[in-house]
Amino acid sequence: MPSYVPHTDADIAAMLAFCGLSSIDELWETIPSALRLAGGLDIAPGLSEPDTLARFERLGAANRACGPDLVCFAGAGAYDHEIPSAIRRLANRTEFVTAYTPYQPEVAQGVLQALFEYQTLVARLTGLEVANASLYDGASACVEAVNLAVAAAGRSTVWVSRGVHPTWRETMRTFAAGTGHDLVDVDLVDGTTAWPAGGEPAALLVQYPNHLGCVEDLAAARAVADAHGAMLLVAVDPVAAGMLRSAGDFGADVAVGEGQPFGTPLSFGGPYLGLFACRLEHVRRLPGRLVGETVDADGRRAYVTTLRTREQDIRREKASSNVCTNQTLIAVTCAIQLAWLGTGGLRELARRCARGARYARDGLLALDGVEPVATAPTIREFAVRPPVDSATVVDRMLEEGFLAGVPLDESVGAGDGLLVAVTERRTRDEIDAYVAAVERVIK
Amino acid sequence: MPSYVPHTDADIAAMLAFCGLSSIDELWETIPSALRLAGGLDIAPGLSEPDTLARFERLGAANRACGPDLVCFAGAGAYDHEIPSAIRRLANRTEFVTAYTPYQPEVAQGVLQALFEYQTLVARLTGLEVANASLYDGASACVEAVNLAVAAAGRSTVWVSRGVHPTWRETMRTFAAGTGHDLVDVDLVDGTTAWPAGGEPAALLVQYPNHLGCVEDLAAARAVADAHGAMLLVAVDPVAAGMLRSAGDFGADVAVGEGQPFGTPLSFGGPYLGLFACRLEHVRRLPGRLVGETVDADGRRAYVTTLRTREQDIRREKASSNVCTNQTLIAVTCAIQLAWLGTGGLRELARRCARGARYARDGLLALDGVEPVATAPTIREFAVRPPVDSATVVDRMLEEGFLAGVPLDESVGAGDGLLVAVTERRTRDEIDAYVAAVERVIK
Amino acid sequence: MSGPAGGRATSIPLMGRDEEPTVFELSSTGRRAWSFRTTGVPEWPEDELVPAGHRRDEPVPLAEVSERDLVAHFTRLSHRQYSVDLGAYPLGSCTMKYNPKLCDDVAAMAGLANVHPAAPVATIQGWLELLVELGESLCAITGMHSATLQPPAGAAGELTGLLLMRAWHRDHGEDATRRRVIIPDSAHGTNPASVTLGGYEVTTVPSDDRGCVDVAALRERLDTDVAGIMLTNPNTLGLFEEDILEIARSVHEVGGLLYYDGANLNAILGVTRPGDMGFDIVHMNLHKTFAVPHGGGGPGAGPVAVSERLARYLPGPCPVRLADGTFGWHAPDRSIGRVHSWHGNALALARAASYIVANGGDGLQQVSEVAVLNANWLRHRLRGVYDVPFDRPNMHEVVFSATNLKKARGLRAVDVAKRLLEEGFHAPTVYFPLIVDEALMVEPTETESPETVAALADAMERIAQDSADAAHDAPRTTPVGRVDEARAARQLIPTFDARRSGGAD
Amino acid sequence: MSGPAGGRATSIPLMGRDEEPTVFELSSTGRRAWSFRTTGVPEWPEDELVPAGHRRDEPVPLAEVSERDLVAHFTRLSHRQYSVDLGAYPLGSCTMKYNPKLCDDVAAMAGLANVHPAAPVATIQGWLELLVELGESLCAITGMHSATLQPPAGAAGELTGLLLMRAWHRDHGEDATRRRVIIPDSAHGTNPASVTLGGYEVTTVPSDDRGCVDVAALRERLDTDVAGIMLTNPNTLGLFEEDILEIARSVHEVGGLLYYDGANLNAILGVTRPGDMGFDIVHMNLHKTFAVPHGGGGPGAGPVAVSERLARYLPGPCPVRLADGTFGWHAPDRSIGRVHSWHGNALALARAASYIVANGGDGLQQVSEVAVLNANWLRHRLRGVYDVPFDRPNMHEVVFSATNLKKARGLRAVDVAKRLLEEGFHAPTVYFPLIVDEALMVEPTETESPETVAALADAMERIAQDSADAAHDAPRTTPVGRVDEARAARQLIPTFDARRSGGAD
Ligand SMILES: Cc1ncc(COP(=O)(O)O)c(C=O)c1O
Ligand SMILES: Cc1ncc(COP(=O)(O)O)c(C=O)c1O
Repeated sequence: MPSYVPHTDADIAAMLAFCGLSSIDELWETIPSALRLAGGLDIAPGLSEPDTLARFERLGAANRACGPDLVCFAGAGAYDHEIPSAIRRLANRTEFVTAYTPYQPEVAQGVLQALFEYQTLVARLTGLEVANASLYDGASACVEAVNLAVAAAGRSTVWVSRGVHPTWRETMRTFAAGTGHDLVDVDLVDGTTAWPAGGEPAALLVQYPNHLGCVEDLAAARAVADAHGAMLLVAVDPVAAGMLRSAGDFGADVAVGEGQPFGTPLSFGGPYLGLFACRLEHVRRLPGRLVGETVDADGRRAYVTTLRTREQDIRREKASSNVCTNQTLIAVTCAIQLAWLGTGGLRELARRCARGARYARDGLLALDGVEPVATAPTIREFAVRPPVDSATVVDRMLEEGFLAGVPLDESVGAGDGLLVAVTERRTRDEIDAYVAAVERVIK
Repeated sequence: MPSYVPHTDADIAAMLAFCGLSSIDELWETIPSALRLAGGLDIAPGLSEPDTLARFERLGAANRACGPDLVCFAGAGAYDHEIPSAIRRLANRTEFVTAYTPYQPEVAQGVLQALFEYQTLVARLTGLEVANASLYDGASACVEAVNLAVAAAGRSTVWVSRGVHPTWRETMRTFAAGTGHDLVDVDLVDGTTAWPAGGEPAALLVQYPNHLGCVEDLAAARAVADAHGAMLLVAVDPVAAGMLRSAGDFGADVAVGEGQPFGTPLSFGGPYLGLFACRLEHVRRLPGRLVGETVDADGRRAYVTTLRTREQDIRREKASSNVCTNQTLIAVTCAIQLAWLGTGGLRELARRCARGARYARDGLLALDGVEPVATAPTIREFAVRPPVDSATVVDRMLEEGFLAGVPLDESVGAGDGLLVAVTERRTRDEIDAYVAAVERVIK
Repeated sequence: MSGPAGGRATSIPLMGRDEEPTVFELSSTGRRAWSFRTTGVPEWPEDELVPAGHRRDEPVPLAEVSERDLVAHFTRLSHRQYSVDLGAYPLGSCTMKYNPKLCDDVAAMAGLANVHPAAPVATIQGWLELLVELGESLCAITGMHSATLQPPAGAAGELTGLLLMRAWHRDHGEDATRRRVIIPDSAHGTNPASVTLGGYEVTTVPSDDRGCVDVAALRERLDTDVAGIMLTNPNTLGLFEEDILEIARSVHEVGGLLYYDGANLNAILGVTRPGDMGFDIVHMNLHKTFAVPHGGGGPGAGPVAVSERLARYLPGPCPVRLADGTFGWHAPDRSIGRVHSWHGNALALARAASYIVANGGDGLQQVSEVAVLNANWLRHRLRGVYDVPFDRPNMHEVVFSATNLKKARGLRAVDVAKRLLEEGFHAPTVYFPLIVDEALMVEPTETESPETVAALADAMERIAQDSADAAHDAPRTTPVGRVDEARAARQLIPTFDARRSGGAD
Repeated sequence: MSGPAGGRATSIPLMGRDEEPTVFELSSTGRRAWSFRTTGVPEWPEDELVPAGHRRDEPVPLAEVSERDLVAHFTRLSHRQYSVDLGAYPLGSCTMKYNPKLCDDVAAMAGLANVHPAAPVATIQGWLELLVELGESLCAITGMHSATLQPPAGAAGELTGLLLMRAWHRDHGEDATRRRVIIPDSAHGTNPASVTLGGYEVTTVPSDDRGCVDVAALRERLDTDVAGIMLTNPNTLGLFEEDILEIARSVHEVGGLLYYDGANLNAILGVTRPGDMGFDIVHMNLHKTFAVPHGGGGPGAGPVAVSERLARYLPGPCPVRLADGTFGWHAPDRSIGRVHSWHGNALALARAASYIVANGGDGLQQVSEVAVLNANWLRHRLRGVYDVPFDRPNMHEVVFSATNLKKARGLRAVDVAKRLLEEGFHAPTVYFPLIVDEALMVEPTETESPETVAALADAMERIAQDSADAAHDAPRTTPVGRVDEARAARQLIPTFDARRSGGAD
């Protein structure tokens, strides 16, 4: 086995002697003997590095990863986008990877400035004034948005569109067991949210485009929110944002989202990145870390985590959130990828996804028996209802070499359906082959 | 296509204007118009990065790379050793990869110190006092060793054992067409060099262990050299060196070798690493760069390329060699890997290779009709004579999933044979399967 | 034993002490780095792709840079960043150990990285096996029954644990009556914050003069309205709670549950187990003990392991080993529900799994032995130089105090920290735990050699003899000098755009 | 156009200006980083594995460090190293351009990297195709007939070219009579060194007052004992040899061959071709023009392309396209023989191949256009500040001289170089070409933005106004201050062991 402990036996003996001890066992004198584990851990002895790598290679081979042999048309919040060589290499720089939270800004300007740039990019993407330095994922960003809204409004009911990603809604519900917030599901009608008339919500949460891929009418949502004096919380798809008017533009108070599409592989679902932006007036309720610009003793520009009094290590039980370790490295990756895309590239990315999705959708809907789940306009993801149930379609499509999509969750309330995402990586040939394969498997 | 040129049209226009030019074409005014290439290069337009990567992935897939599907028993100067994760990552650090030759030592201490450590490690490995900062490969190291010896001795005949790697010998012969050196082939007898009695060689060049894997008697070679007042040049296998008395210990004047085994993949033969070490008395004839320790203006330890007056940029036609760009990054990689192996690891590596080779050799020689090519002791590589010709064996073994070895080159003068190398990566199961497969294919 | 500069980051200014411009300042209209593959997908006019009222007029203004400038910018930023790979990082409570590079390779394996989280079970057998085995190893290490790997960080694990507590009490008809959760005054800030989010009230229990939970004071606070207690053991002073069995008994007696904050697990691998101490719920920070690199503040992973009686409440779906030897998902019957969009920080989990496999049971035990030895050595070495508020056998970290220096010469913990930066070390954690004045919480970890630990001690000793004036100007050799934190909060500039508009607030 | 700090390495001292110990000083007996796979191969006593007289008694004393210390050491060393990815590197003649990261991925592909060089042809079809296409592209770029990819660097290419020249003359019965090779006085040092190794004598031809070959002087030196001439074009002054057709005619007239040193090829991609100029033999530095990173001094690659009549002399084996569409090896009938252990620096060749494919013919032409534009802009910008010995339209680089500053204030080229290091730029090439006093040879390359080139010019202008005293102390912000080169040579310490023994010589 490899040893990551540098100490030789001689080192250990010398250090023990310095401490006045004669054996390692004496280090444990404050541990009641009843608690001393006899015989060590019930875990196999260590493996050499090559043996360890071989074992995980074997585990990897026991998966069917997306790639030429399993072409990915699945999305639902986890997308198969291109990751350029430059981004991977920069984001893997060991100074970023093995740094800690920037508690000492004088030696952490690298991470701090990257986060400052990340915050700026997310703010621009969402059309809002301030963004935090990351949350765990899309789900946690929704949870925190609701917490912020409830705290700001002093009311605890939040209307949540069924068009919000099902696992995000489930996660919100899990955490609502602690906060006691009252989350009210709001149904979709033909693909977009049909807000109720009465009630006193603190906020409305809507996804844009929503889980069915449909573009929600944010102007209408804002109007409903205004009618109730409620806040508008929008979960945005940051890729579609390249062509859509921003959440901020429609008057959203908070925008959240999943940042995985920018530089992070599918990763079996994590680590991903919770995007969180809001209007400046809410900054003192912002969850998580915030980086601000300042100066050093000589007046040079410098960055530091700021408004720390919101945070748990200072505010403790009164903190705006309990988040401590967040997803910094994924945020840095996102910043690098967004800078790589730049103004023109993001738009081009969105267009390419949208064109691919349109082409695939037209192809699928031309098949006998395939119906749209909703007729509202979609951008880069869409749901169709095949004549056989969609889980079966997905299973059969595996043999055809495709990850065909994600079957719709019941909780969306749209019936059975297959959610299909098309990214800029999908070629016309792949889409044609995909449609042809779907035709075969639904026969 | 991607553009690695940052300039926008506006940038170009502004810069042209500053230069008083109105078009790019005017930049070429000093080029006779007869020489201006009309219609651009006859090379296809650029591809996007993903398209480019896909194209090279396809080329890679058109090879059968060594790995689980083609288990490597080939060596002959190119070995399939383990490359630890840490080494790959360190050697790929962009500061090392994208640096130039350390012309400005104040901002090149990283590369300079790494080379200083490399020189020290190579000197220790060979048992000599000084090593240069790298040559191109094993072949070029041999060429330079001969050049050094001839210059030092003032005689131009060099005895070259046929146990020296055939392509190295061919390369020496190619360059001898320029220098006019007289290279005399010396035959092997039962696997080791049989030095002639007469003649006036400037030097003897012998490989240790030699191309057949046999351990040459260096004491005898030194005695022969002494009898002629000649220098002893030894091409060492740096892995076997982990168990063998060093070339320096036997009185070699120069040791050369191929450094690929330390951290460099098979790479289809390059970039590899020419090791070159010699006795201090020859340092002013040393080819290539040499790093030395010195101090900076404040007396702090610092490193710099030194004895530069040997080099071509200063000495021009009188330089000890024409080498300029060398293999620095591979030398740095070698240093990192040697430090990773360390004192104990190198010995363990050598042992493991030797054990595997012994086990494989015993297995092969137990097969009907397989004979040893020579009976002299071998360490980590050996040659056997199969009952069918060895090129056929290699071809048939491909279907069995093995790169069986390298057929002996005629110029070795040992007849047909299969040269087999076993590294520390080969498991007992692989060796057993290999031997069983050989048994099948020679039937 | 003191070697030359062991473990110190001796890296230095390549260049002048200049500012690095933001990517926005490097931007120039029309430049680009991006390129996409050729797909052959037909064109569509944009207005057919986006409904009219939702189409943006202008593209999102991001930045426009060449790949060359992008690479240089972020490479230069990386040179303004301290990291474990540059030197020692003795941040107490954070376990900034060396992360073996082998784990990077595992996280990069295509067979793991390119798997969609919603892919059918037949295509993810390798992942499920990996997760099941990791869960089993974590249970073996903590002495618990089963685990969820979903929580993406320690704090998320805490909140998950509190919701498990809640679910338990609810199923026992006590949701309304059990309102309080007890935490020691030395606790990490996430503990009280999580308690609040779990819907509970915080009751603080003081530490006694040994630095441990004051058991008498605890008993006073225990009643049937207590849902549970959250403890770290060793605690944030680096001390083992010697009365832990007594504490467990008392809490259990009133029907409360015991929560173990596993941030300090690096001290006890193979030595003792929270399960044996009586804990019901345990979270682990895989980014501390199990070598997931911190990434500048994340991602981490905060799995939660529980005793058998709580297993049915775990978040679902859980990866499980099926009777036929394959793997699948299982939703516990009384599950509190998901706590993550998918299955947790999977690639971070894979890193930890490979770290555990490579070290093995024997290697992990050695980890704790040496982590504790290093920290005790340091206490012996620096006692007399710094105050040691609790000068008794410590575990993997040791809390010093600069009160003596403050009294003598006005040298505060923060000054020591900033001077250490100059000396080539990251600073320890300062002013935490809150119950120690001028706290300097040092955790060398097991991956630092004796030479490095000695060099750190030498530096801390030198600094303790410094003049307060010299320290006030520190650090002077870092990419920027002492940073004005107050101004950042006073004149908030959270984005480059706010900067241009002169700062918000 | 001058933006904020474009392209400057603003990275700064993380830590004090300390020395980094050598790995030998970090070493401690018994430590280790290594681990090997479990193979199950039986044990053998060492004395059965090694013949008695050859067995070492003691293992080779290398270094004994933990993986953690190994990683920290080399990571810290990397922070003491300037590189393209940190900032501009305007080293004339070296073409230190940005190397696209995509090429790194290509070089790391398992299908390319894990191929044994002696593997049978059936298993290396991808490699052969890659090499054949690269050779074809290089011929298209240079206007030549066929190429060898074996030479591992430019100098190796030069020597290969000279041996080709030799083989040609030998086959024409003139091996004994053609003794001389002509090179200009501005030539790079490898040219004369290679000429000697090729068995020829160097005849130097002076430059005229335009900075080009003095054609009259050349004619005087031409005779039937001339084997050939070696030229760069643009030459090392960055100037196009306007009389090249005339030169070619004259050399060919006496039966000599023309050798093109391709170090400056970055200036003429898609604009003009050595083959069209009359050259017979061309080497290319793929590590200059085709973005193979320099690796701190190598590896590079120095393919040689030749006109049809010389093709049969190329080193073998050559990768070739066979009639059936597959690929194989071919030995030219009059081959000079191998010049490399295997097939050249293959992975470097793969990088260059991918760079050419990604850029395409159109992209490569743009490379030269902008490389030349940047260099001309710089000449216009700095004329008047520095002497411009040949102030006429230049190609991809421009040679300034500090003679004016030296006269005025004692400021030498080396001072300018060291001051530039402080300013966050790598220094230009200094004191080369030899024919220019106090030469500063600047090659911005096409990958530096206008802002970066402007910032470089600004810095050079500031420096030109500096006091000589300030410059004498430069550089002050670098990992070490000005290095004592003379002492290194005087008191030679080429290894750590020599250091311990107090230095050799
Ligand atoms: C004692 C303690 N508890 C909990 C946490 C929170 O863990 P995380 O940062 O992973 O959310 C930390 C992290 O710093 C800690 O030190
Ligand atoms: C003009 C010129 N010729 C030849 C060479 C030699 O090339 P290499 O360093 O690749 O051997 C160089 C390299 O610096 C050069 O600039």
